[in-house]
Amino acid sequence: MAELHRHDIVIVGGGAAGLRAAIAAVKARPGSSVALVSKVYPMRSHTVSAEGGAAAVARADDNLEMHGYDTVKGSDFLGDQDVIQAFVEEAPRELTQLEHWGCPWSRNEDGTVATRAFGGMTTKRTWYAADKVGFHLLHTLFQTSMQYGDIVRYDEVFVSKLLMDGNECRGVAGLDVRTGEMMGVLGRAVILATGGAGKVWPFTTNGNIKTGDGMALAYREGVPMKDMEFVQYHPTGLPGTGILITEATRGEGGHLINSEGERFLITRDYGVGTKAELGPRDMISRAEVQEIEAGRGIDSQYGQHVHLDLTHLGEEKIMKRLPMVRELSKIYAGVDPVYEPIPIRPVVHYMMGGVDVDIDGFADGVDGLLAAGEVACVSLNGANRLGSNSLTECLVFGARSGVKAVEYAKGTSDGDDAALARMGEEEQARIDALRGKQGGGEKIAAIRTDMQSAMESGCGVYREEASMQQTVRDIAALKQRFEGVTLEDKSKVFNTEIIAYLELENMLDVAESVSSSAASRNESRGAHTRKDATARDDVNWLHHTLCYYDPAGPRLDKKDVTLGRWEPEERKY
Amino acid sequence: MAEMLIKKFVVTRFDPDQDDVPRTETYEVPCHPDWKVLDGLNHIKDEIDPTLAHRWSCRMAVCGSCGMNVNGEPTLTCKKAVRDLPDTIEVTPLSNFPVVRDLVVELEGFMDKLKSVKPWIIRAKEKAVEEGPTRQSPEELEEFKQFSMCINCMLCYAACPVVANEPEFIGPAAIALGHRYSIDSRDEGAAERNEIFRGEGTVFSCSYANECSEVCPKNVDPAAAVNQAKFNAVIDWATGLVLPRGGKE
Amino acid sequence: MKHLLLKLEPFIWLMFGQGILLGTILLTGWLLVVNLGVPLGVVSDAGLEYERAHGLASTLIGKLVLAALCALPIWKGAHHMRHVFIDAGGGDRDAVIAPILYLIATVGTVLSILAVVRL
Amino acid sequence: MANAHPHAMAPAKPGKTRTAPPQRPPKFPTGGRYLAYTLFDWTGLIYLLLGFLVLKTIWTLGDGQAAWDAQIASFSHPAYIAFHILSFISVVFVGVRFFRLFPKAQPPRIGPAKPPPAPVILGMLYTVWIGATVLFGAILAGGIF
Ligand SMILES: Cc1cc2nc3c(=O)[nH]c(=O)nc-3n(C[C@H](O)[C@H](O)[C@H](O)COP(=O)(O)OP(=O)(O)OC[C@H]3O[C@@H](n4cnc5c(N)ncnc54)[C@H](O)[C@@H]3O)c2cc1C
Ligand code: SF4
Ligand code: F3S
Ligand code: FES
Repeated sequence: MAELHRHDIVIVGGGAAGLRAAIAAVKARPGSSVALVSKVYPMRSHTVSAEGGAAAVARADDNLEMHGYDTVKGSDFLGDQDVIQAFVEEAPRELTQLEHWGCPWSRNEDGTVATRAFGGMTTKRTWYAADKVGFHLLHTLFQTSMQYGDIVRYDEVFVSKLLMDGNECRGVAGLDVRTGEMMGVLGRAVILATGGAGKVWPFTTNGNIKTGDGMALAYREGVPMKDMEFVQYHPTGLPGTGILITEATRGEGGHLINSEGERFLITRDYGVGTKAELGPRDMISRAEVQEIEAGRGIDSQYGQHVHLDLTHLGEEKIMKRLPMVRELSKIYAGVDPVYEPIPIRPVVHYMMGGVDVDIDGFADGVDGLLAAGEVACVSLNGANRLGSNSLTECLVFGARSGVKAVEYAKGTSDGDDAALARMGEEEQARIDALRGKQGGGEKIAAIRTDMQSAMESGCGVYREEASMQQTVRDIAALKQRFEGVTLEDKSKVFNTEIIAYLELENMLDVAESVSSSAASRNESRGAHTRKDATARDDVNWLHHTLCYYDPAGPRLDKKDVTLGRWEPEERKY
Repeated sequence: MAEMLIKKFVVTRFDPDQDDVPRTETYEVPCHPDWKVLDGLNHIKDEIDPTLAHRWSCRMAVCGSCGMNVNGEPTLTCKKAVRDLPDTIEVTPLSNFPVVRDLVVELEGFMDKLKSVKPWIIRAKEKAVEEGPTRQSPEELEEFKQFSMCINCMLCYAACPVVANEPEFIGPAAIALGHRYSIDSRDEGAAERNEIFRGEGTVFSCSYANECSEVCPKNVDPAAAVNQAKFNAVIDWATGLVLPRGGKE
Repeated sequence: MKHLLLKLEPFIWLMFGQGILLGTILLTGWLLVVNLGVPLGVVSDAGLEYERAHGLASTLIGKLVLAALCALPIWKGAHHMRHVFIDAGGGDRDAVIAPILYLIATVGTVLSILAVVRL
Repeated sequence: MANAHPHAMAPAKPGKTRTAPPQRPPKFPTGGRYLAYTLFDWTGLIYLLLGFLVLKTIWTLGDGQAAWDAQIASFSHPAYIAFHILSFISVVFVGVRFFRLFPKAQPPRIGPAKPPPAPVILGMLYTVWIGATVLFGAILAGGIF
């Protein structure tokens, strides 16, 4: 191993969660040395693509209780209520902090921060910066982080292994993409903030880098994955590319229309009641699929879709509030939403599940390991996330884990350097063996495509026993085929083929945990909707799913949901 | 399925382990008419030649990773449709940057420059969260908003003739981002940044070629930012002559 | 030298900018009448008759306008020639070329002032 | 394709692997939009010469009638005519190009004052340009004063 770098804590990921953690850490304990390792330059992280907004109580007609209840109900009562309580309390502070750091939040005439309506939220509580919220948030955080000399960045370093000292995580092995060399980035605590895993599916809003690396890293070290079966389908993605048209379009008054020109959320009963387009994502996605299955979809070269109509909003409002939606529709769908409806269909968007962590971000079963952001499952989102809660989640729990990590680091030891270095050497050897690896001629792209279609057929909007079991078997078979991959790129410098290989390896592990978790849950709840078990079953299934790694195949377990002031009730809007 | 377009991709290849200098490689790519240039490159990587190295992620023109020269023009490859290009599509790494490999360029120089303009809110005393959000009118927001739209895609650097010849030049995007904070009503660091802008590779190196703004995919208009900063510096200098001290805002 | 140049940049830009702005505005009329209209016989040369010209030029406003008419374009020219050299790859020699060009411009300015003072 | 400066956009710390040298923009200096920029720079030469020529003309005004008349007469020489036509084209080109770029170089605020919106500035510039040309031309041609 070429180099060992020692820090107090190591953060993997430079998205909203990772950057917020880094800043929180150096502010909580000035002088702490914080490593920020990211496989892309931080400003490329997929947080950049978030469009619609971030939720926190700001208006006089709103209160924490309402935000809490909306979130609990949105989660189909699978969210942990202590976590939700903490979240709604911290949320306004975090967004205010971002404001002080220069985030260009959109404003009301009186100079206060403007808020908009979002699906599943009772009132306007989503802060926004036009429709480029993630972009502004990420760049504000990144630029703000540049002033702290104690944050040491390792850009374009791909973390391929957690370095363990017994049961304690004491650093990471990172492949410097530029040089092809392994480096050991050591710290007394490690925070995973690697984001989601949308790329496990063929049709997703997620970018190329969202391959579930952090989930797989923790999974392989024995940390359980929690609630992996809950995968959010966003109701408004562009057919073909999967590029997201933000929910803010509906928040600003957009309508969903079928081939008969009907506003089907109003004319038919899909459970969203008077909320109509402002219903939660899981329900609207299901409504769209049902419309299409009932023959009221619109044909296109990319299959059937429905329409999102913004034409009644007018050019001025669209340009002011939704400029990016207009830009994206024009470039990627060839329609101008000022004059024409936008073709849309449900698209894989967000992982409710992830690394099982407690309210402070500490992972279950491994010491010194934390996780925050989309990679983690603190059980804020339960079975269905409400739009705009996730950016705030990254900030709230990112900051919290940053503070907790430096505190933890103070009270613990560096670990056994020699052992860590040895582990790094082994990882270096593994990577070195991959360059130009001879195999059975299997191609990365082919296995990836097969994995994606297996996941789409078994873990889509609607699920069934047989197809889920088939997907479980398919993924196991793909893991076999993966052994036979042949690699051609022998260069050490910027070898993206090896990165693609490592990412596929991670995605297969994520796919495994998603499909087996899904196959185990015999009810319909939130985003997990079974055609063969349509009801929610609070007697047997009001609990989290845990999925443990085992070379012989995943092992499943259950964990209690923390209830509190809100008792489960029928979820109707 | 729509009719495929057969395009010839002429791509720069450079592997420092093997090549002394960059070379080109030509690929025949059957393109779906809706494809962007990036889809073509991904097709090459997945199906024809997995050794090709290029950066990309969001494929929706917002992460800023996929900038390259396409037929000589700095372009976001995820935004440029193959349909709008001739049969031969020449893809080269961004000009004015050292080339790491194939289509991947060295960004560390930019990261240094960005940091040097202090792109963060500077205040004499940091505001406490308890004080709540600052008030900022929509008009105040509008003044700097455009310059905060930069996705760091580096197209402007690839187009600017001064960047090509003056290594110290801080360049359009970094100056735009520094200026963006200076004119934000919440910031008090304008004087500090003006000092930086007067250092080496200053706003005065810019010869107002305006190429940066021509190629900017996000309409940031960095040329405006650079020249506003220049204007401010001239005013600063002139008021400094009249009122030798305290003339600065 | 480099340091001095940096300190002078705002001044140089002021002169350069005015060279484009005022220079262009003034040169247009001058060129049209003095250098093209009269020589081509399109405009009568009565206005350029010595006594009249000298009289007008000797007023304070006349002196200021004429001095600006010579000096500002020279600054614009000097600065742009500096960029011509830089663009041709001479960035490394800028520390030599720029002072020479600005020296020329300074001399031009001094002469311009002299020219109107002695009217 | 010509190389750019070898250190263009190079990091402060040397890169970790060998890089290929930066290239200049492929269309620079005369392809595409660069042609206008390059010509704009080269008008510097014209302005420089023109500035000194005007200087010389004014100087002769101080030297007396004979010198002045000779100077004015010399402008009929075809070489001068050609140069002055070129100069006129340059001056118009510089004006059009620069005035287009000028408004956006105004900061959103200059001290407490806000500059007028871009189209207004542009309109003002052209009004001044045309107005001044007419006025100055009329004076020179003996139309007024
Ligand atoms: C199109 C889109 C729109 C969205 N809109 C909204 C919205 O309006 N409101 C809302 O609340 N939420 C929204 N979301 C969800 C939200 O944006 C994400 O959940 C959130 O940004 C995730 O942030 P993160 O910090 O966890 O991860 P990311 O931003 O994905 O960052 C992951 C980081 O980890 C690094 N990394 C990953 N793997 C490795 C590795 N192996 N080694 C080293 N580094 C690694 C990456 O380089 C990156 O820096 C949206 C999501 C998408 C896709
Ligand atoms: S200013 Fe425009 S071209 Fe330059 S980096 Fe920013 S977005 Fe890209
Ligand atoms: S292209 Fe370059 S010269 Fe100035 S106006 Fe833009 S920075
Ligand atoms: S891939 Fe993100 S900008 Fe093109």
